[in-house]
Amino acid sequence: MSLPGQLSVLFPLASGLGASSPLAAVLPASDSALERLPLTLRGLLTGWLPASWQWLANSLIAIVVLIVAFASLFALLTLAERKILGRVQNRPGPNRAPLPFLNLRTYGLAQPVADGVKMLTKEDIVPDGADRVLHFLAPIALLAFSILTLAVIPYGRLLVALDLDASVLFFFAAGAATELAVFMAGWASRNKYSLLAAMRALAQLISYELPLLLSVVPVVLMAGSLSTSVIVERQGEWWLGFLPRWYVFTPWGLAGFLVFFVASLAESNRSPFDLPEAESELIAGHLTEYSGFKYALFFMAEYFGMCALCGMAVTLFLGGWQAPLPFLSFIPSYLWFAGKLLALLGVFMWIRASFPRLRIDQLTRLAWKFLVPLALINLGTTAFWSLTADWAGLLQPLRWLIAAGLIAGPFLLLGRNLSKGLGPRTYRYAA
Amino acid sequence: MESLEQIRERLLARFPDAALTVIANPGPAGQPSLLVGSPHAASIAAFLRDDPALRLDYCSNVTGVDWPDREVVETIKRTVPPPPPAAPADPSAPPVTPKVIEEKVKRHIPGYFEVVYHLYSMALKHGPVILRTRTADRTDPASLPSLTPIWRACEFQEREVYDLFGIRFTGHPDLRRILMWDEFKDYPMRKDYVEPDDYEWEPTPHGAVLDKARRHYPAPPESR
Amino acid sequence: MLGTGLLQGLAVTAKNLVGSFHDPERYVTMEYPEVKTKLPENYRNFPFLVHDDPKDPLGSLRCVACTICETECPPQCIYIVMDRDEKGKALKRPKVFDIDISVCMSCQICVEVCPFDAIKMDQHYEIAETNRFQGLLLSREQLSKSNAYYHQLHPTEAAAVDALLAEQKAKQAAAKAAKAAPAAKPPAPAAPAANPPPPPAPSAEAPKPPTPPAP
Amino acid sequence: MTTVLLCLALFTVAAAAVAMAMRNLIHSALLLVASWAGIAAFYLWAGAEFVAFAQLLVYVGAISMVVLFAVLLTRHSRLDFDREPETRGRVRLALFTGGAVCGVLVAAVLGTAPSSVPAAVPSLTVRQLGLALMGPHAASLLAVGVVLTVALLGGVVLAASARHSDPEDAP
Amino acid sequence: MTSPAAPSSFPSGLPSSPGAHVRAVHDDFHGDLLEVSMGPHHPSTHGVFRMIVTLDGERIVRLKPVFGYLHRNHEKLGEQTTYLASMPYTDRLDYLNSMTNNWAYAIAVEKLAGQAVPERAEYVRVILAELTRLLNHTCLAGFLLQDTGCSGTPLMYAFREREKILDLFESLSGSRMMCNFQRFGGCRLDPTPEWLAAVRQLVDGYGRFLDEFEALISGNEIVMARTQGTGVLTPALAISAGVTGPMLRATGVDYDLRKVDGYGVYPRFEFRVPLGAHGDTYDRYMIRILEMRESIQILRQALRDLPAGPILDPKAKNRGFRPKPGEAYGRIEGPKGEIGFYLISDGSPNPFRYRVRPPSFVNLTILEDMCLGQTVADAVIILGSIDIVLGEVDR
Repeated sequence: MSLPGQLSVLFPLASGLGASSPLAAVLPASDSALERLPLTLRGLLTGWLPASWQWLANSLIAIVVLIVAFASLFALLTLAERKILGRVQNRPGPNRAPLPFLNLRTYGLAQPVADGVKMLTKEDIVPDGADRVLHFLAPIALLAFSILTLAVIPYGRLLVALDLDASVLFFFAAGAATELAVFMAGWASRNKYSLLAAMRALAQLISYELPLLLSVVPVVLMAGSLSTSVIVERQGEWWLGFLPRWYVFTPWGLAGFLVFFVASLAESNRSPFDLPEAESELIAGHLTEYSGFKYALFFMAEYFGMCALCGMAVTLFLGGWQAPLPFLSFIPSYLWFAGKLLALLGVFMWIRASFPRLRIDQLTRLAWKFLVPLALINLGTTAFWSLTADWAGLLQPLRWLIAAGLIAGPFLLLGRNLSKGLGPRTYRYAA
Repeated sequence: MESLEQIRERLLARFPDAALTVIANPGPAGQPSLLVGSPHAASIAAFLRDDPALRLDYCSNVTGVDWPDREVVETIKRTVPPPPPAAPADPSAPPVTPKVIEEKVKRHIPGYFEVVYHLYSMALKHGPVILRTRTADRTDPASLPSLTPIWRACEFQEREVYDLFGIRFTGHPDLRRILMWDEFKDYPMRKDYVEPDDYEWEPTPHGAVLDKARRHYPAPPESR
Repeated sequence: MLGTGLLQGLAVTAKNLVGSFHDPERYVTMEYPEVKTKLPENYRNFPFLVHDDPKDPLGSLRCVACTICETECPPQCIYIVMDRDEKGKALKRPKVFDIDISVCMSCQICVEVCPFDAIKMDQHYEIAETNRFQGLLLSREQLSKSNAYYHQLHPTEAAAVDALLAEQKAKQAAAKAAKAAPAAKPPAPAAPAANPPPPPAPSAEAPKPPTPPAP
Repeated sequence: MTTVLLCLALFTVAAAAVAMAMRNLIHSALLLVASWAGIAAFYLWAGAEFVAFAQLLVYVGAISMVVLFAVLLTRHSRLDFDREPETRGRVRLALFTGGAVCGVLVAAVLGTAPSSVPAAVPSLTVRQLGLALMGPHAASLLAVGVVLTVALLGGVVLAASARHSDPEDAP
Repeated sequence: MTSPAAPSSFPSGLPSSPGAHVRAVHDDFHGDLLEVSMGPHHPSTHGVFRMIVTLDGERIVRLKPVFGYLHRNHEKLGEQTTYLASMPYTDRLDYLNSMTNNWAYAIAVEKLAGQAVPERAEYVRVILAELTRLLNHTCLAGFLLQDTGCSGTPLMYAFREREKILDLFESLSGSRMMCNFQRFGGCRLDPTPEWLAAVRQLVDGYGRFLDEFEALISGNEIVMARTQGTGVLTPALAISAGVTGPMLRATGVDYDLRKVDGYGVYPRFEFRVPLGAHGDTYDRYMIRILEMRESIQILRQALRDLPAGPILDPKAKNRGFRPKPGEAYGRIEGPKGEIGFYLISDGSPNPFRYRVRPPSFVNLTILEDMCLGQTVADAVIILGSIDIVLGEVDR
C-alpha cells in the first residue's frame, strides 16, 4: 500500500495507522486481542472501503477519536480539578449539579454539563474598540495549535495518530505558535491592562520555551531518534529483569523530567506560574475582554495544552505506554498510558492547590538563571552517559555516581544562588 | 516620668514667652493635660520628642473637640453685710448673722475648637502626656499648627480632624479630606452640624425620628 | 536545599486530601438546607414577647409598656403605645408593640434592661420577606410567644427567670398578706384597697443581673 | 499534485501581497506570519519534514514574536510618518530597484525547464540529515552556532547596559 | 475625585523608607507613567479600599490610598446614644475582633468613671482577648497567602480553625462576631465549666494546627521569595508614624501594651514578645504566628488559675450610667495594634466626645512608603500584611 511519496509525507496519518510503517514490522506486536482492540474496531468501520478511501476514513476516525477523547477528558478535568481542590481544602467540591431532567444528585458529574451550558448561554461581549477579526481568531488559533500537538503522542503500542520521523520537533513547532494566539488575544481586546498582561504572558511563555526544549534534547540523544514511538520503544527493556529502563530512572532522565515538568507548568500557565490570569493583579490578564463561549475556548485550549505536555512528559520520560513490570504487560498499552497521564495531571492539580504565585521577575529569573543552565548541564551529563555506555561491571555504579554528581552539584549551587538572601529566620524575644 | 507641672516648668524655662497652662481633669482618670499656645506648639512638640528625659516619640492619638458657646449658670454664695442696725446696738439682742444669699449668675463662655494629642514614649515606655491646642473662637477659618512634621502619625489623624471639624492645619504636607468625598462642603462632627434632610420613612417613628417623619408626612403613617 | 519547603507543603495538602475522606476533623462542610447547625443555647437573633398563659396570648403579656427598652434600644427600632381604657386610665398593657426587624441588630440590650423579663431573644434566623415594611415589621401579635417556647429555647435561663418570678410573687403575696393582716385588726385606719402591685420604680437600679445560663 | 502546489503558492503570495496593502500594522505582521506558514507548507509538500517543522518552530514561533514586539514598541501612529516629498530622483530610484528585482525573479522562473516530472524524492530520515550536518557541513553548522551565540550575548549586553541607566531593584 | 496633589515632599526631619529614593528620581514626570486605580472593587483589597497607583513600567512610583467608603460617622453616633448603647456599636468597628473592641471601650469607660472590675471578669477578659488574637492572626495568615495566589488552601485551613473559636463565642455571648459581651465593671455572662472545658480542648489542639500551617507556608520557597525583602519598614519610620501592634514589633521595636501598660491581669502571666529583625512582609507574618504561640501559653495559664467570684461588679451601673464630668483615654493591645477610646464626659448620659483610636487607620499612613519601588503584585501583599479592616479605618 505504498503511496506516492509526497502524499505519504503530507498525509502520513494513513501510513502510520496502516501499520505499514517500517517500525511496526520490527516490533513483536503483542497480539493479545485487547491490545489490538482499537485497530480491529477501526477495521470494522473502514474495512469495506476501497484502499484509496480507507486511509482517508482512518485519518478522519483518528481525528474524531482524538477530539472526542480529549474534549471529554477536558470536561472531567475541570470537575476533577475542583473536586481535588475542594478535598484538599476540607470541603466536598461541586456536588449539587443535577442531571438535566431528573434531580438525581450525581456527586458533581453533571457539573461539566452545567458549566458547558452556562458558557454557551453567556452573552458574548466584544468591546466596541476591539479588533473584531483578531478578537474572534485568537481563541480559535490557540485551540487549533493545542489540538495539533496531540497528534504525535503515542497513546498505545500502535495508536499514534501521526507517526512522523521528527514528531518531537512537530510537537514543539505547534506548541510555539500558541504565543501568537496569546498576543492576538491581548492586542485585540484594546484594553491597556490586557495588553500589559499579554506582554507578561508572552515573556513567561518564551522564557520557558527554552528549558522545555533543552530538557528534551537528552532524551532524543539517548533514544537516537526524534520519533516519539521509537523513544517509547527504547524504554521497553528491563534492568535486572524487572526494573523498567524508563529514562526517568537515570540521573540525567530525572533532572530532565523535573526541568520538563516545571517548564510545562509554566508553559500551560498553571499554578505557581499562573501570572496571566492572576486575580490579584491585572484581573483576568489577556482574557479580560472575553466572555461566553470564547472564554470557554481559551479555557479548553489551556487544558488541551496541559494534556499534551503531560502526554509528552509521559512519552519522553515515563516510558509512554510501557508497562512498569514485565508480568504486567498483559494489560493493554493504552491503559498504561492513560494511567500515567491521569497521574501526572493529578500532580498538576495537587501543585495548584498548594503553592502561591511567583512574581514576573522571579519567574523569568527562575527560567534563565536556574532551569536553562541546569538543562545545559544535563545535556553534558547525558553526553558523558552515552559515551560511557559500555563501561564494564564495576565501573557502572561509578558511572551512575559521576552522572548523579554532575547534576546534583550544579543543582545545589544554582539553588543557593537563586535563593540568595532568602531562608527561614530565627526570631529573638524581647528582654 | 515627671509630673505635668515639672514638664511645664522645664518648658517655660526653655520657651519663656510660650503660653502654657495645665488643665486639670476632674474625672477619676487622673490624666491632666497641658494647653499649649499656637505660636510655640511645633517647637514645644519637637522639644518633647527630643528631650532625653521625656523622649515622647510616639503620638498615639489626635482628637478634634468642638466646644460650642455655653451659658453656664453658677450659684455664687455671697455674704450680705447685715443692714445698718436701725436701733442702737443693744448688746442683749442676738448678733445679726450676715445673711448669705445665693445668686444665679449667668456666665457666657465663648466656644472654641480644640485638638488633643496623646503622646507616649516607646523608648522609655512611659506616657501619656496630653497636649491641647485651642483656637481663639469658633469662626470658620479656624487654623492650628500641624504637628505632622514632628510625628508622622499625625498625618492621617489631622487630615481626619480637618475633614470632620474644619480645622486647617498650617504646615501639614497634604491637607485633604480623608473620609468624606472631596466635594463635600460641611463639617459633620461639629456640634451645630445640621444633617441633610434625606429622611427615609421608618415604620417605628418615635422621638427625634418622629419629628422628621412629621415634616415629611403631615400625619404619621396609619397611627395604629 | 531548594525545594524541601515545597515538598513539605505538598505533604500537608496531601494529608488533608486523604484526611478529608476519613477524618471528620478535616471535612467541615455542612450542607445547609439538608443539614442544619445545632444552635447553642445562648444563641440570640431577634426578640420576642413572653406571655404566661397560652389561651390569652395578648392579655397575659408580661410587658407593662414601661418603654424602658424603647429608650435604651441603640438603633431605636421598638415602638410602644400604652393601652388606655375608655376613661383614659392607663392599663398596664401595650396596645401597640412593634419591632422593625430590618433595623434590629439583635444586640439583646432590651432583654438586659427589661425589669419584667417580658422580652427575650428568639433563635430563628431564616427570615426572608418580600416587603421591607409590612413583612419585617413584627407587631405585638407576631411577637408574643408562650413561656413554654421560651423554656424550649433557653432552658436554664427560663428556669432561673421562672424561679425569680415565683419568688417575687411570693414576696409580694407575703407583703400583701402582712399589710392585709394589720388592716384586719384596726379596721378604722382602713388601708386603701390593695391596689395592683405598684410597678417597681422604672429606673430600677442595677439591671437584674441575669442568672448565669448554662450553654 | 500540482493543484496542491498551486493553491499553496497562491495562499503564500496572496498573504504576502495583502500584508503589504493592509493599513493596520498588526494585521500586516500577522499576514506576514501566515505567509511564512505557507512556506513551511511548501517544505512539507516537498517532503522535507524536518525543515518544515524547523521553519514552523523558528519563524511562526519566534521570529513572529520579534516582529510583533518591534511593531508594538516603536511609535508607529499614522501622524509621525513624515513623508518626504516625492522628488523625481526618488521615483526614478524606486523604479530602478523594482525593475531589477523583477528581472531576477522572471529570469529564474523562465530558466527552469517547465513541467519536468519532479525527480523521485529521496526519503531522508532525520538521522541521515544529522550525520550530513555533522559530517561534510560541520563548518557551516559551527558558523551558524557562532552567529547565534554572538547575537544572544549581544542581547544580554544590551539588556544589561539598559539596566544601569535606571536601577531595576532598590539598592 | 480631584487628581491627587503633587507628590508630598515630606519635610526632611522625618525618617525616610528605603524606597524613598524612587520618588526623588521620578519627580520629573516624563510621559510614560501609567496610572492604575486598584479598587474599590478589587478582589484583593480587604473591603472597600482603593489605591491610586502610578506605575513606571512594573515599579510603583506613587501610591495614594483612597478610603472612606464605609464611613458612617461612628463617633457622632457615639455622641448621640448612651454609654451602654455604644457597646454593640463597638462590635462593628473592627468586625473581626469584637471582644477586644468591647474590652477597649469598657476599659476607657471604667477609667472615666473609676469603676472597679472583679478578678474573675479580668481573667475572662484576658481569655477572650487572647482567643480573639488567635482568630485575627489566623485570618491574617490566610488572607496574606490568598493575596499571593494560593487558590484558597491556607485560607480554608485558617477559616476552619477560626470557626471553632467563633463557635465558642457564639455559645458564650450569643453571636459569633457581634458579641456585645463586656460591660462597665465586668462581663455580661459568667462562662460555664463546659464552655471552659471546650476552650481548654481548643487551646490544646491549636499548637498542632499551627505546626501544620507553618509546614505548609513558612518554609515554602515561593512564599519566602514573594515576601522576604518586600515592603521593608524601618524602626525609626515605624515609631514616628505611630505604627503599633505586630507590624511595629516586626521592625524590632519592643513595644507591647500588655507589657508596657500592664492593664487587666496581664502582669500575672509570663509570656514573651517576639521581635523581628528585617521589618518586611515575611517578618510581619512570622511575628503573628509566634504571637499566636504566645497567646496559647497565656490561655493555658489563664484557664489554670481562673478564680471564682462575681463576673460583674455588684455596684456596676450600666443602665442610666452618668459618669462625673472629666475625660479619659483607655487603650489595649488589640490584635491589629493599639486600639484606644478617648471619652470626654459632661455628666449627661451621652458622652460629650467619643473618639476611637483605630490601629488599622494609623498603620495605613506608611502604606505608600513601603510600596515605593515595589511591583503591583507586592503592593497587594504589603497591604495584606498591614492587616486593615475597613470598618475600623473608615469608622
